[in-house]
Amino acid sequence: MLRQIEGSRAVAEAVALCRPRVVSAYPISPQTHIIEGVGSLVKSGRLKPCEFINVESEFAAMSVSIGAAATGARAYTATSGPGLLDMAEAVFNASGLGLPIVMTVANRAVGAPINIGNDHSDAMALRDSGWIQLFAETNQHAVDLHIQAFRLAERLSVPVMVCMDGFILTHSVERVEIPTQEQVDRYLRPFAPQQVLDPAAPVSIGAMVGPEAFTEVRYLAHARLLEALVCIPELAAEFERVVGRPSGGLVSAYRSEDAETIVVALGSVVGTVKDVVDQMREEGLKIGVVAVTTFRPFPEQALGQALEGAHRVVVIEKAFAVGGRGVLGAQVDALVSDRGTKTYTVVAGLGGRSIPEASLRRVLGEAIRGELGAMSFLDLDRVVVDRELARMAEDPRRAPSTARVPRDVRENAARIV
Amino acid sequence: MTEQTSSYCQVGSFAVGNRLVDPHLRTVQSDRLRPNALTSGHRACQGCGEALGARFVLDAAMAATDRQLIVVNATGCLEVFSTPYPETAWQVAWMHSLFGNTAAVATGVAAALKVRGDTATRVIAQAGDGGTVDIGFGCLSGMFERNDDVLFVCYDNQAYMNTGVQRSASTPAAARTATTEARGREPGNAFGQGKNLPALAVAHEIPYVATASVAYLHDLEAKVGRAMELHGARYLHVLVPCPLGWGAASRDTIRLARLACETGLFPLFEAAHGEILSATPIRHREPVEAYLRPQRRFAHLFADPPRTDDIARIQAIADRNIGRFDLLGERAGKGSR
Amino acid sequence: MSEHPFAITLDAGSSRDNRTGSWRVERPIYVDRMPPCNDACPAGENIQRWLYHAEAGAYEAAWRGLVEDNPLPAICGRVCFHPCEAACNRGKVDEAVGIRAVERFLGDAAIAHGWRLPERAPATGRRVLVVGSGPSGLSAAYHLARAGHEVVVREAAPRPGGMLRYGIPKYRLPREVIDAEISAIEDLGVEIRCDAGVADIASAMAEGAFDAAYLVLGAQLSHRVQVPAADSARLLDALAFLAGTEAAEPVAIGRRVVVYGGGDTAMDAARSAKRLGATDAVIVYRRNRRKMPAHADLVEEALAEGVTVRWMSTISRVEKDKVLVEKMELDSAGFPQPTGEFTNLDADCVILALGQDADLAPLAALEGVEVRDGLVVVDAQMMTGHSGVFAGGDMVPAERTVTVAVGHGKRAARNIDRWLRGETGGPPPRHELASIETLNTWYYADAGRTVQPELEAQRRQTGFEEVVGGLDEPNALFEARRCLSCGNCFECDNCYGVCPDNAVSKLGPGERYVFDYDYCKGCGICVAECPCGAIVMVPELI
Amino acid sequence: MFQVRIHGRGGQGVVTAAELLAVAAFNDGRHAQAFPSFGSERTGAPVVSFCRISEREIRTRSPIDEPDALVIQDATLLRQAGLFAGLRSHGWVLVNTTKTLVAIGVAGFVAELPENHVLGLRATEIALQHLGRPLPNTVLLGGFAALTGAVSLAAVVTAIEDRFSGAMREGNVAAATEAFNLTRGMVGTWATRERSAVGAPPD
Repeated sequence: MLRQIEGSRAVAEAVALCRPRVVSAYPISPQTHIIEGVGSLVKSGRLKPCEFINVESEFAAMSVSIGAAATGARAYTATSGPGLLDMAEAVFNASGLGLPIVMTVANRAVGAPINIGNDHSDAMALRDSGWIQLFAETNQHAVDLHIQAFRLAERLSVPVMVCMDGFILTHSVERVEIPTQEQVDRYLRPFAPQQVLDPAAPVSIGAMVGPEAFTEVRYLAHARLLEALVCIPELAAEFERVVGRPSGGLVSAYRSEDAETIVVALGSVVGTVKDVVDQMREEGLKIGVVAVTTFRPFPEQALGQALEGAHRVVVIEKAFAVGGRGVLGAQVDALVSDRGTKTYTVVAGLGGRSIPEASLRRVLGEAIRGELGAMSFLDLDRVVVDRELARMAEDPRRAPSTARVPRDVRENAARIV
Repeated sequence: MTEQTSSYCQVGSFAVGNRLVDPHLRTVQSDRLRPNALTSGHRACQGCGEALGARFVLDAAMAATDRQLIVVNATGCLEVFSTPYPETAWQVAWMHSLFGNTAAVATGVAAALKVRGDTATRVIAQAGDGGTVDIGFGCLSGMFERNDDVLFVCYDNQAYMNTGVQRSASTPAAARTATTEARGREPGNAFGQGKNLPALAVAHEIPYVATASVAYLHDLEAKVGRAMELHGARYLHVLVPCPLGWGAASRDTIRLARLACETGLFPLFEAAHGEILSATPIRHREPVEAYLRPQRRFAHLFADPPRTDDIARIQAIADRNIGRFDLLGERAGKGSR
Repeated sequence: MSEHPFAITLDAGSSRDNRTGSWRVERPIYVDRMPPCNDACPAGENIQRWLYHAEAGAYEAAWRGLVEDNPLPAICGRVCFHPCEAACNRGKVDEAVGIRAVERFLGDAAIAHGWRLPERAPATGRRVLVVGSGPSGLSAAYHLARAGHEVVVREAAPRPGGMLRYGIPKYRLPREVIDAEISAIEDLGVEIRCDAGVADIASAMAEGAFDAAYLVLGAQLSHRVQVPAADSARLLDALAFLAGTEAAEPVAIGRRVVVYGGGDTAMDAARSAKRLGATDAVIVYRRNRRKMPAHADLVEEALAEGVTVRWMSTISRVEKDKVLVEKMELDSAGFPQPTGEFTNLDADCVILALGQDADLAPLAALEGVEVRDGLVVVDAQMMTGHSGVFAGGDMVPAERTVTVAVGHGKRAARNIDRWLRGETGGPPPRHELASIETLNTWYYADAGRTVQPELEAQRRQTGFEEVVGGLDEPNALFEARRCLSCGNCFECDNCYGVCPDNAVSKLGPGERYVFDYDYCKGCGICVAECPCGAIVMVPELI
Repeated sequence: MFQVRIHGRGGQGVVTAAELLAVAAFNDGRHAQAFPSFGSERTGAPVVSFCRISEREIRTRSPIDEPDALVIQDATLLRQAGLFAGLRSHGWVLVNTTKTLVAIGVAGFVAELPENHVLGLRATEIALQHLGRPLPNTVLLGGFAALTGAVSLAAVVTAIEDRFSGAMREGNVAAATEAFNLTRGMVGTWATRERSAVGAPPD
């Protein structure tokens, strides 16, 4: 059914269609509307049977999901930013135990300073947690990805994180086609766990594994995640057959076939970039965009193919490795640099900072003209930064031993911007 | 000659079993076919109180539930010594997730059972004192507050034994640990308020709270049995001496557990919905010194010169418990034997 | 191979592949220690073992265990001075187990139910003469008969029983009890000839073609003590007096009776005198109560019946109706010394109870028999210096009690049997004692000793009715269950329950337990928590 | 693409207004995208919400810096600096007020916009009349429909009907309808007036 609906609410509806049996809920902006929505559907009786549990922390939320999934129940929860980090230990645990939990991450910045706005620092912090990470471009995409996520998780016995930009998607009211229960039921069968706590056939789940087998366990987890690179396109194709809409997959390309310049990005910014691409195409520039839908496992082959022929790749990232480089950018660079493709990382949209089309056009123009640094920060307020760097340099508490360091920092900052 | 039964029997109430006691009055542990939820081959230290406590509790729970039981275990000694790949000592459906999330995982298990209408299978969460009173307390308190259908069992050996005997919030005053060394002006653990988890559990007004000891098996099994008759959040706090951490002979595990109770330092009681129901009276009262002296973690109290002031303070703690719980039956009047 | 995810999920109970027994440097082993009751029993009864049956209400089995060693439980259950109870570890916990009372209960039950003593072994064709039908003779005759030997008991008195019948008053030992247990022995095929004293052992053996003899002639000659007495003074010998109470016409003793002596016989005499109408029965004894040789419970009962005692006193002279008593005092060595202080005591009659001697005349013709201090010397096998002639009871150096006599009879019988079979060597070595330190007494439920009913005081003044009653069944069962089973497993399941490694297997009722050394880590908790001290740690062999 | 910025105070249903506008546009068969200002403002604080309406799929997530229309739910917000920032030269402004635009001091700014693109509407009064509560958002939506023609009244009514139930539904529908009619009347009237005559209609 086509509806004009808030993203969070749409995701709640989609999750409910997937018939989760245990949902744990802990409020955190900007995720809260999702679990409110699921809770409402449980309370109203539309989603049943379902145990909706108001827990005391995100750590507990993931832990409840772990217990439920290990007992054979389809389990779901949602979180954002600091919440994801609060549950980090349990996030690793869920994947280590091979429990097919689905979690929405309404992406949010991670402080300090505390900030409830959107960026991808949360998901990036846990990119190596062993979960599949899918990034939604639109709310329609988010709905579709959630339905596919349950299927994918249970097929591989791996947990799946569906990342959607906090506020930008979660709080946007826009057009979403919500599949019917019949469609979802056809696509997603009842959960048949690969391992389960059963008094009739007792096993011990969660053994301690020492150095003699830990590498093997890790290797097998890696292999299972790589299997997802095969599964995801298959399940997306099946989804299209059942629901009648192409959605999901590993990467999604837009006007990139003949593009000399290709933008690579995660999540909702891709929509803005598409508009910018259209504008620049009208100006005669050969530019396209590739959205990375599946970030973990990293779709090296699919992305590599999508970027073939590009002279330059500009990675728009809503997170970066502080003191290092862009997370996605580094991976893209590793993928294409040996083809002679130049890569640029543009850090943008941190902590809810808007990504105006004009700024994107400007930075892409700089890239095309070869004026862009390898790593830059979109709309960085240079005045503020320079003033602060200068103050640091003159700070007598720092001066004696680090007199050079502030200058280095300043030079470095100047180079990367 | 007609045989008559005598309710009195040598050791009927205190030893594990006795051929003279009616079978239904014998402990689960005395049963030749007991479940052995934790079986042989585990890697616990010689004389491990926690291994004993876990088998006592889970066997009793399995007996009470017709073996329809799922157990969630926190990280800690119990987990490490029972499930080192490739072998597990558990013969019950068992799961380990993390150190601090045991209660929440158990909540998830209980929810999964409830949602599929499985009312027969019951859930136990178990942890050491660290996984209960410290890192696990947030999740535990949440589980209590929601009244989730889980029995949480704390096997309290009064320190972080798995990591090499560091202080926990359950470590008693004056006890030496790796992080409360027996040196300086106040050797050993500080005399603080301690974190009285049973009392905190009572404050949650959950359906059932009890303390138990590996030295009082009948009492322990009865408490597990009562806990399993009830639904909702329940809490059992079991004292399990650790020969390693306490610096005691491996053979003295049960003796020390007994002395902890007989001195009044570890009162055995039951509570329901926020009210203390009863306490197990002390049979043969002992001074705290009898309990402290065999443990090297308290050796500095008996050095030359002895720290009589500290011993007196510990005695005062015991006396306070005895008064608070009427452990000598002075208020209730002595029960008939 | 597991079907579950590799290394994450493991198959239940797979740890049994890990044999933790290799951690062990010491191993527990089950032992049977000597319970102090058994150790102290002069009759060598396996008290703990028969109590074990009694605890379960298996009274006949308990009685059968009892008569393995002692065919006179109803008798000993009344008159034994129960050194077992003095030794009983429970005495250090609360009060000793009332072993004698349970023994009596079992003995009486056997009489009431007509339980028969065990069958004899096939006949050996050997003949043994037993001289004397007191407790020792009866005991020996019983054990010898069970071993298959032909036994003839010769008794000088008109009825069998010796001192049981002629030395112990009826109120302590009813005669029907004596008769019942003797006839049970006779039923086994033992021939008891009464009024058949033996004047010369050697010729009696030769005449009867006996292969061996057990002499238990007793000590029936009153000890001769010089007490100055007027001609008119009325002096009686205690043994004769007690024997006389069996007669239809008891001897006249008057109203004021003084008994001189401090042994059990003195007590019996004084109490019998009371029953025969004496208003005053005064015991004169030269030392204090603590030093008195009479057994404490007899003293208690005597005092309870109104018998009075002049402690630290000797009789200097006996007149027609009074005695002159001198006050004594103990010297630094604890011996009584005269003080020169005298008082008079009214007395119609004085009964002398100053001990008895053995009449060894029948042994005179036996070569090699050594006599020392008026007693026959025997070796460790109870054999006299004359080969094949054994002796016991009051005529050999030992404590003169019924139970000691019974024990002599058993030991002698077993040694005679061994001698007849040409076997050498003694009994197996005794187990280590189960001292209180080896027990974990915390486990035993608190339970005070049951009290046997006693005849009311009035009726104890007027007749020879039995004073102390037996326990009823519930009380006997209760008392039996007070046994700590020192040093012997009683299947309390503690070792099975307290093992952190499940390394104890329970074999089922009566079968006890075995250690599973594949998994036992040697922590020793089973040893520490065994209530009865039936497990010990021993070093692992290298 | 028609872009709207709605100003109000926390608790006045500013976000709901944008959502209802988007739903109404959807009901008219258009694409729409409503989103709030992403902050953690509390009750009473000035808040902003946005709505895009388009004939084609809306892909951009960039901020609305140059709105085509402003809805000002509380005239006291007019004191706020930058309230009219980025408003396009052909833009519309709908203000909740009982006073004249002159009285509330925006006459000068309004003069630069096309005729009949600025309107003061006594939305709170109408809301009180129909709902008994001072919630001006649906009233202003009705006015907005009449003022700009960006959405139809029918679509607004349907959006309201989907959102509310019971008395609130009827009240909001009635309030929005009254505002629509009132506005249409005024816009129609003003279309023939002098620019200086722009103001609140006479009672």
